[in-house]
Amino acid sequence: MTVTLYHYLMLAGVLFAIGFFGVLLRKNTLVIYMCLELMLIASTIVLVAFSRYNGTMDGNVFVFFILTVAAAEVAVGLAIIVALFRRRMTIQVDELNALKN
Amino acid sequence: MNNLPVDLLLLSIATPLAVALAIALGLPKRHAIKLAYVGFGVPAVIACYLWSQFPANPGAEYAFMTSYATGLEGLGIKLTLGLNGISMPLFMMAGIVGLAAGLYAIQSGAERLKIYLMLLLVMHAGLMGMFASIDIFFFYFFHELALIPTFIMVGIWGGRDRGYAAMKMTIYLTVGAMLSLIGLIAIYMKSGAESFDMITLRNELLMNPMRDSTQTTIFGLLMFGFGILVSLWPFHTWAPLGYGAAPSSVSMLHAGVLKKFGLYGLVQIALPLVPAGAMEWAPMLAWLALGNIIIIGLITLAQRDLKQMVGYASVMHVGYGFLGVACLSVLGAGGAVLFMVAHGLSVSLLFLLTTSIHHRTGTFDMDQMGGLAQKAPVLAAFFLTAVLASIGLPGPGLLNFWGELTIFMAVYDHAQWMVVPAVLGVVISAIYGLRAVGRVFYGPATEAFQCHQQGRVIEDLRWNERIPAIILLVTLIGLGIWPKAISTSLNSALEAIYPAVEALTVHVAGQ
Amino acid sequence: MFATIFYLFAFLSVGSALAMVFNRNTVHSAMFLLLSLVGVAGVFALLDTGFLALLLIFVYAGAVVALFLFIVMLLDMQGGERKPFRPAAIAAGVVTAGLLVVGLVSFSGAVQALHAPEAASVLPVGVNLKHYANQLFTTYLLPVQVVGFLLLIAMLGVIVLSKRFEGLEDIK
Amino acid sequence: MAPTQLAFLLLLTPLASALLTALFFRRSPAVGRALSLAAAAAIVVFSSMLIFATDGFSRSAEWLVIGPLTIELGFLVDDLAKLMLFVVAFVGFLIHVFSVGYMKGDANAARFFGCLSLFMFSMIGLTLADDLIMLFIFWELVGLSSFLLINFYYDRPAAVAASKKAFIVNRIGDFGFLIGIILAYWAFGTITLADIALRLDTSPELVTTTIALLIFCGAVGKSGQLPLHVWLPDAMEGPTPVSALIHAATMVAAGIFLLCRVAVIMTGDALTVILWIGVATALFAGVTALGQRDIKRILAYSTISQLGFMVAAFALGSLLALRSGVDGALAGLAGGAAAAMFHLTTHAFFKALLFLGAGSIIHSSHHEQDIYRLGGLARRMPITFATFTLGTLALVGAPFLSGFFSKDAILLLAYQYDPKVFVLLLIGAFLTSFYMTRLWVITFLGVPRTDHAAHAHENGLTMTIPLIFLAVGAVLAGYTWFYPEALAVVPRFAHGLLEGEGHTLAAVAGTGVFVVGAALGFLLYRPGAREDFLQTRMPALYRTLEQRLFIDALYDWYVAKVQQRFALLLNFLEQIFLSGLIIRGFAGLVGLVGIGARALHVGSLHAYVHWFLLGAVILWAIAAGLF
Amino acid sequence: MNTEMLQAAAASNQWLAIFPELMLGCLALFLLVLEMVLPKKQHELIPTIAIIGQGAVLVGLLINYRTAFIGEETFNGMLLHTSGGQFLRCFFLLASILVSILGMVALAKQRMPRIEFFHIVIVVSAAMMLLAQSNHFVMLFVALETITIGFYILVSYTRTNPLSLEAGLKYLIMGALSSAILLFGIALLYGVAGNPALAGATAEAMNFGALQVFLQANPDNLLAAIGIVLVLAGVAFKIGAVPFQIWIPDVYQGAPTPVTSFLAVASKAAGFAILLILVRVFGPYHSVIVPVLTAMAIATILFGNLAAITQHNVKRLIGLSGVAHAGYLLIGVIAAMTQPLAVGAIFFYLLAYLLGSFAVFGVMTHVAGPDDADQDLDHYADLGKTHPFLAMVLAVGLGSLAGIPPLAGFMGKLLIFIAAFKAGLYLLLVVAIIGVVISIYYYFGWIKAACFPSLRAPLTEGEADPTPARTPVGLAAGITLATLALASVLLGLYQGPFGEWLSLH
Repeated sequence: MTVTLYHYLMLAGVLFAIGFFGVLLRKNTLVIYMCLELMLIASTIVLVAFSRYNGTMDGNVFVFFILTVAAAEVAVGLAIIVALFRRRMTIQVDELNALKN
Repeated sequence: MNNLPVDLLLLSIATPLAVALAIALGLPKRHAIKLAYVGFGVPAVIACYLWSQFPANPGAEYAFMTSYATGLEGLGIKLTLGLNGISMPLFMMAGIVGLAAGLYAIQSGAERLKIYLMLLLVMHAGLMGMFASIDIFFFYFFHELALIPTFIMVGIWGGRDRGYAAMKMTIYLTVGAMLSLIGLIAIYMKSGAESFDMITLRNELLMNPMRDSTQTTIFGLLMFGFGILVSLWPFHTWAPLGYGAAPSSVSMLHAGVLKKFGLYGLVQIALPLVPAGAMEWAPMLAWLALGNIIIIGLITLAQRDLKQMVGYASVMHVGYGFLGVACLSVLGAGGAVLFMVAHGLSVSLLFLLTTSIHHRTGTFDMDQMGGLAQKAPVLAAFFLTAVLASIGLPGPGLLNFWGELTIFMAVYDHAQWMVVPAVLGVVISAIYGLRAVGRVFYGPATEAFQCHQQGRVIEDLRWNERIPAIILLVTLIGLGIWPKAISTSLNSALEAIYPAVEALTVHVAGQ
Repeated sequence: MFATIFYLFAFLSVGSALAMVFNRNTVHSAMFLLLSLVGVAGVFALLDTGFLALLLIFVYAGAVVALFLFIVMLLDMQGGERKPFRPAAIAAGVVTAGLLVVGLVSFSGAVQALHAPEAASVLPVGVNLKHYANQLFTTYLLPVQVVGFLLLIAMLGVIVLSKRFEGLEDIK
Repeated sequence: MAPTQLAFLLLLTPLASALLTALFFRRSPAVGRALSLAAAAAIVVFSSMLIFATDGFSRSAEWLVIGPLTIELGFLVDDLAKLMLFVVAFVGFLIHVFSVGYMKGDANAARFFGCLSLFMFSMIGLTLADDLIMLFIFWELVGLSSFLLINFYYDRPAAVAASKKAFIVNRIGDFGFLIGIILAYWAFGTITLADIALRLDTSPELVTTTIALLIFCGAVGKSGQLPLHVWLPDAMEGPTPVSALIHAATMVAAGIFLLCRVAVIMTGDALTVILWIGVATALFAGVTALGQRDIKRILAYSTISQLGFMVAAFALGSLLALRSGVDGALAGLAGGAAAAMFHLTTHAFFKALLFLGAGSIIHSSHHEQDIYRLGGLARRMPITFATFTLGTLALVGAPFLSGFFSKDAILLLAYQYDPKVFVLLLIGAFLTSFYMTRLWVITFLGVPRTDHAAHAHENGLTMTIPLIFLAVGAVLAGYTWFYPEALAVVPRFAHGLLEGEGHTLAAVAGTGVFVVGAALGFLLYRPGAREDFLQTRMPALYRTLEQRLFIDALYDWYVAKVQQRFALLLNFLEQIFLSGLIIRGFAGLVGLVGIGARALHVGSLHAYVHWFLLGAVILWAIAAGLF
Repeated sequence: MNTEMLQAAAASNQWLAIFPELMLGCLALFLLVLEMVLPKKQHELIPTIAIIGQGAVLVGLLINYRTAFIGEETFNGMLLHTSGGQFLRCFFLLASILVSILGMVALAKQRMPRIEFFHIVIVVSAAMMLLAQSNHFVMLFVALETITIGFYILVSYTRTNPLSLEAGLKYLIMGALSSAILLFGIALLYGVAGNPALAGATAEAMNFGALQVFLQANPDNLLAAIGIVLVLAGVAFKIGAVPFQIWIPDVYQGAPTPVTSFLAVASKAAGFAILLILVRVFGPYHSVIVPVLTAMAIATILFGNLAAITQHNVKRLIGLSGVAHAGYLLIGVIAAMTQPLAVGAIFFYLLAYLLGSFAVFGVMTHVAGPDDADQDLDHYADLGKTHPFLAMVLAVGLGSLAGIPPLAGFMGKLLIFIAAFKAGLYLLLVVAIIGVVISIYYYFGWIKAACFPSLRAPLTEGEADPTPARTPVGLAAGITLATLALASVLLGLYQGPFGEWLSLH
């Protein structure tokens, strides 16, 4: 039983799918946001795995950027969530539907 | 023939636009009105002057040709202006109707007159450009330029139901315009000439006509596109509604001139360029045109609202134009052009007078009118003349008569039996025309009208209403008495550019 | 041995991810996210990129998850989701899950069709930390600069969205 | 002056008068009257010059050329035109003079005279036309002026309705006329009459017959033949001089003129149809006249009846000529045209006289037109009485007056052609005599039945002089020596017919029915009777006659109940189905879809993420080749 | 890695090539410095300085429009300078200037800090400019994320308004999701293209040129196809193509109006900039991307137009109409795969769209009340009477968007149609025409609401006027709006130098 690229990619795929599923399932904005982070991480696995198996550096460097960007995104996102919570006293997505139709 | 000191054609388009711009930039009302006279007058003067300079036997040649690059030469688009025997009469008609409509608008005292005049001037520029364009792209372009102010003017200054009417009109016309635009682009694409220039296209297609199936598709697009624009039955319902709601000058320009776009397009572009396609569609077109003449004719009989009735009547009459086109011959097309000129003049006259009637009766409902002739005999005389002209009675409507006669001749040549329903339309239009005259002007005044009269003076047609009417009437009668003034060059042009059409017709007849 | 470690990390990350998704407590979810990230970091390490594994832990565990927890605490909503799942939502979830599984199967097929090289035959480039530096300061210099600006506007954004301003008393 | 110029001058003089009046002198009756009268006088002068000083000529110019269509308009002055011109100019002038008196004091007299000039213009143009199109143009213009004059009193609903009816019914006739012209053009390749005569053999017989009948449709409309006669009695709503000029002497006779003009294309079948229509009209109108009480209406039916005679005469003469093997081209003038035109001429004089006489009566009795409200006018209006009597005698065919000769010629032709027709026309002549006697007796004899009639008195000179002149014409127009040389061709030809076989019989029979009719009239209609004989004895019959055999009612029913309802139905269908169901329905459908699409934005993030999932799945499927 | 290589790599970092972007970055920083240095009272000046600075950069960019870098790769293949890229740089800069001007007007109604707004707008537009020239997935991703994060902030900028924050949250979640999808796609493509087991494998798998070569060599790799569609999905989110358009109305409504305009114009254009680059790269997989894009275009045109016709909130309306515009542009993108003419057509369309949109947004900014999210068609009642200038600009802008001659929008549509015709995309053409016809309804409905005399019953006493007070038109805004309207007209009448794009062969 050897571990090949296939396994890494499937792991990434499964995590990506779980993340996606979580986004669809959860109503708490914070958890949704966590799931999104998970999806990003799943993508990084793909990059790292390919980088390793293809012998090129680009994927790894890309991951570096992704982590940076994700951190910034989280900061901004959480700031928005906090501000929203302060105004609306909820972060449940099904209650955040003042904008519709 | 091209040694004019300035490019008058461009000037005739640019003057109204420039005046409109000046008004838009905030000219005071007093000056705006003075300038508007210039804006409407110059094109008319130019149109008449060019007409007087126009060669008698131009053949396929265009006179007064000029060309300007607008940046799309790469696509074969160039602002090329010029007039041939087909467009000259219409160009002149546009100038004259524009002048009349403009004069009428200036005196109308509409609310926010400046903006009204501005939009009308833009519309007028579009009309002049439409007939002066050799480039079919600009032909379309100018049409739309004229169309859009229509919508706004109907919406702002319109009468009953203006919102709905404006909307319906615009959507209908957009559908028509889009179909015809695609048709025109298709000609551009499929001709292989890679040019929108009508002359280039014609030369190219004369040598290498498109495949028959392509032609059929293109003509279908153009026919239905133009058909919607010209209110071909059953795509006409926007027209009476729109004209019923539109302010008078807009109805005049739209029904009189703008609407000729489609018929002109069929005569000038569709028939010569895609004759085989025309062959395929001609029977259908003829049937629909008969729908215009008979069905709309009868519907006109049922109208109580005077302006609606005039609107329906104008819809009915364009059926003759389509019928002429459907004959696929020099005769039919020539008749259609003659008829277009006549129809443009007479229908705009009718709309003008209808509004003048409205000013005096306060209603368009014919059941509430009556006996206006006693108060306004001159108006009655003008209206009667206009009605008689529009029903093609020789005399005031001699030009209409020539047009109709030529079309009937062509129709008989094309499909003998069809002449019967076609001519029947003449009877129908006489019925509703005279009925309207009778109801509005003759007989004793109705109670409603008497109520309306109380406390106000019903004056006769004022001079500033009279002058535009006279302009139209004199042109109409003059051309009617001496139709050769337009028919000679028209015939020469048609003979020169219709060989393909005629050959095809003869070929089929020979089978 | 290698495989066992891989599966350990893999199951750790997948299991924690599932736990994160299905746990109703937001704090627990955040913790499971952290756990899942640890698993991923392990996988990274197996892929000879220890640097990235460390970075992942630092950035995510040290910053992101901490931030999440901080916010959860701040907003005081450990209570999790109050409402039970509605049947429609469950049905949607099942369908969604089904679609995702189908997607995964398809993905698996596609990946299998790819003739992957053997790991042993390729030089592990990610091991050498110097490579990262070289790349970042030569080839990827411009993106690095851009990321700098990105961080700057993110910072400004957080300030704008959170700071108390004079005259903006409406933030409770 | 060249003949063409003269013709132009002749044509444009009345037009100028009309235009000047319309443009500048609408409000000054005096100027309008003077202008019009001057124009009428000028017409007499110019037409005399044209008739007497020039030979026949024709001149045409290209007017419109489009593709294969060439339309040439021009003048044709021949014997036919000259005779017609003579009638138009002289009768027209006399009626102008009469109008001066008749319209005195009417504020709108300028309009009246302007329209009269317009009519003269149109009629002259019609007379001089050398081709079908020009004929048609002026034909329509004549109709227009007729329309304008009928509704001269446009505040009266009846006048308005009558004018509309006249115009539309004429238009229906013209519908056929126009199609006929179109057919003729494609059959013969020309619309010029002279050229058509040369190219007769280019068209098959059936087509020629069709063309002939279609053109005859025009004549049916204008000359009030069955079934398009309904407008003519109603047209009496116009001022009486108009009735005299247009609806008795000239315009309605234009149909006959038209037939004579296109005589060359007549075929046997066409002529047979024309003959029977003429005969039927003659009889029908004669019968109907018996049920009328309005003096002008009686005269109008009389006119219709006489026009039926003329049409029949034309057909009979032409048929006879055809039977005797004369070539079609010559058949026209040889046979029917002469008889018809001769009767037209004499009729123009005596019928104009009768109408003016009626006008004189109406004018002096405060517009009383019901004969049963008149009476005893013989003594009060001696000149009118005398001239009217002469006119009546001429009309009924009393020997040695003009009507005698022209009617005799027609009877003779009928006798020669077919005894059946002869008998029917004799009945027609008898009816003429009968109803005219009724009219004469009731109106002039006895005592006045109303104050209006009692206060009647003779009119001024402007009205009586024309009566006298016309009476002279009515007496003498039957004699060939009456006509100047240039005009004598047609009368002489007609007199020539009288020399034919059976002329004694025809003359005797004609005189006989006149005597019988007059006697019967005197017997049944007593002077001073207050009620109509038929009305008291046979009310049902009288009512039928009064209602003009219900033909008008039938038309009214058709217009109101069939045509208008059909129009309303179509309008309804358009509003409901086309505008409503299809267009609005389609728009509504689009709007519904739009509302649906808009409703998809539920505001919930989950729903939106599902969209993304959906999109990703579809895209994935496309990538995997599932689509 | 030896030193020479590194030096070569360093040498390829030609900063001059991105001078405008650098200047924008400096300008952004300078604004922050000014905020600290200048006394509070003179903070009013900062937006003006921001606008003037951007204007100066734009002028410089236009002067050096035909730079020597065109056709060159710089920064080790991170960027590829093209003439199209040059246009888009100007385009984005122009857009950011206009957004800044609108921001000046709109933010005056809010008591929000303002300098940050301009700072972020400038940085985002610089990122867009880089994005339009990117030639490498890393560059693309970083620039894209800069833009996206900038927009997260901008959308929720008026944090006093919960709707703005809600819009920000929605944009945040959807944006992050699309980023994740995009990223997954990029990762797959990177992996496949770098796979040494495959023919044409490349070490520079993130580089577009190399990737294209690889794809050419392997035209039917399933994983690559999946990667491609995932990348397209990510881009589709940016341009708002169905089914990734669903967020648009909500976010547009909640965002402050200037930001909405930025989203509607620049963000969309950025998406198309990427898409134009990517369809070239993905060209060998046309059997995948053509159906994808075709289906998207059809659905986008129909959905956008249909959903808009009953819409009453003008911000949502213009969002949905923007969806439809994305559909028309997608037709151009598809045509661009075979017809070089289409690229020029897209550019022209974008320019016309910019002019028309900003004219409309400018008017919206003036008509909007303090609640930025609540902008109803009814608020436009009698605009023609009270503010004829605004009404005229609105009519021109909407007319141009609707594609009415003689306005620029018509020429844009015409060129797209011609390109589509040349490419034989008849089905799309039919759909586009249906879309245009439907769109007339709501565009003219808007004009109707603004210009036509309204039939509203007069207010009863004590009833509050539901129409918010309109902002008076300032000089700068007035000139801007007039210029936009005039440019829309002139560009429709005379294309002049822009016509050159259409002969890009």
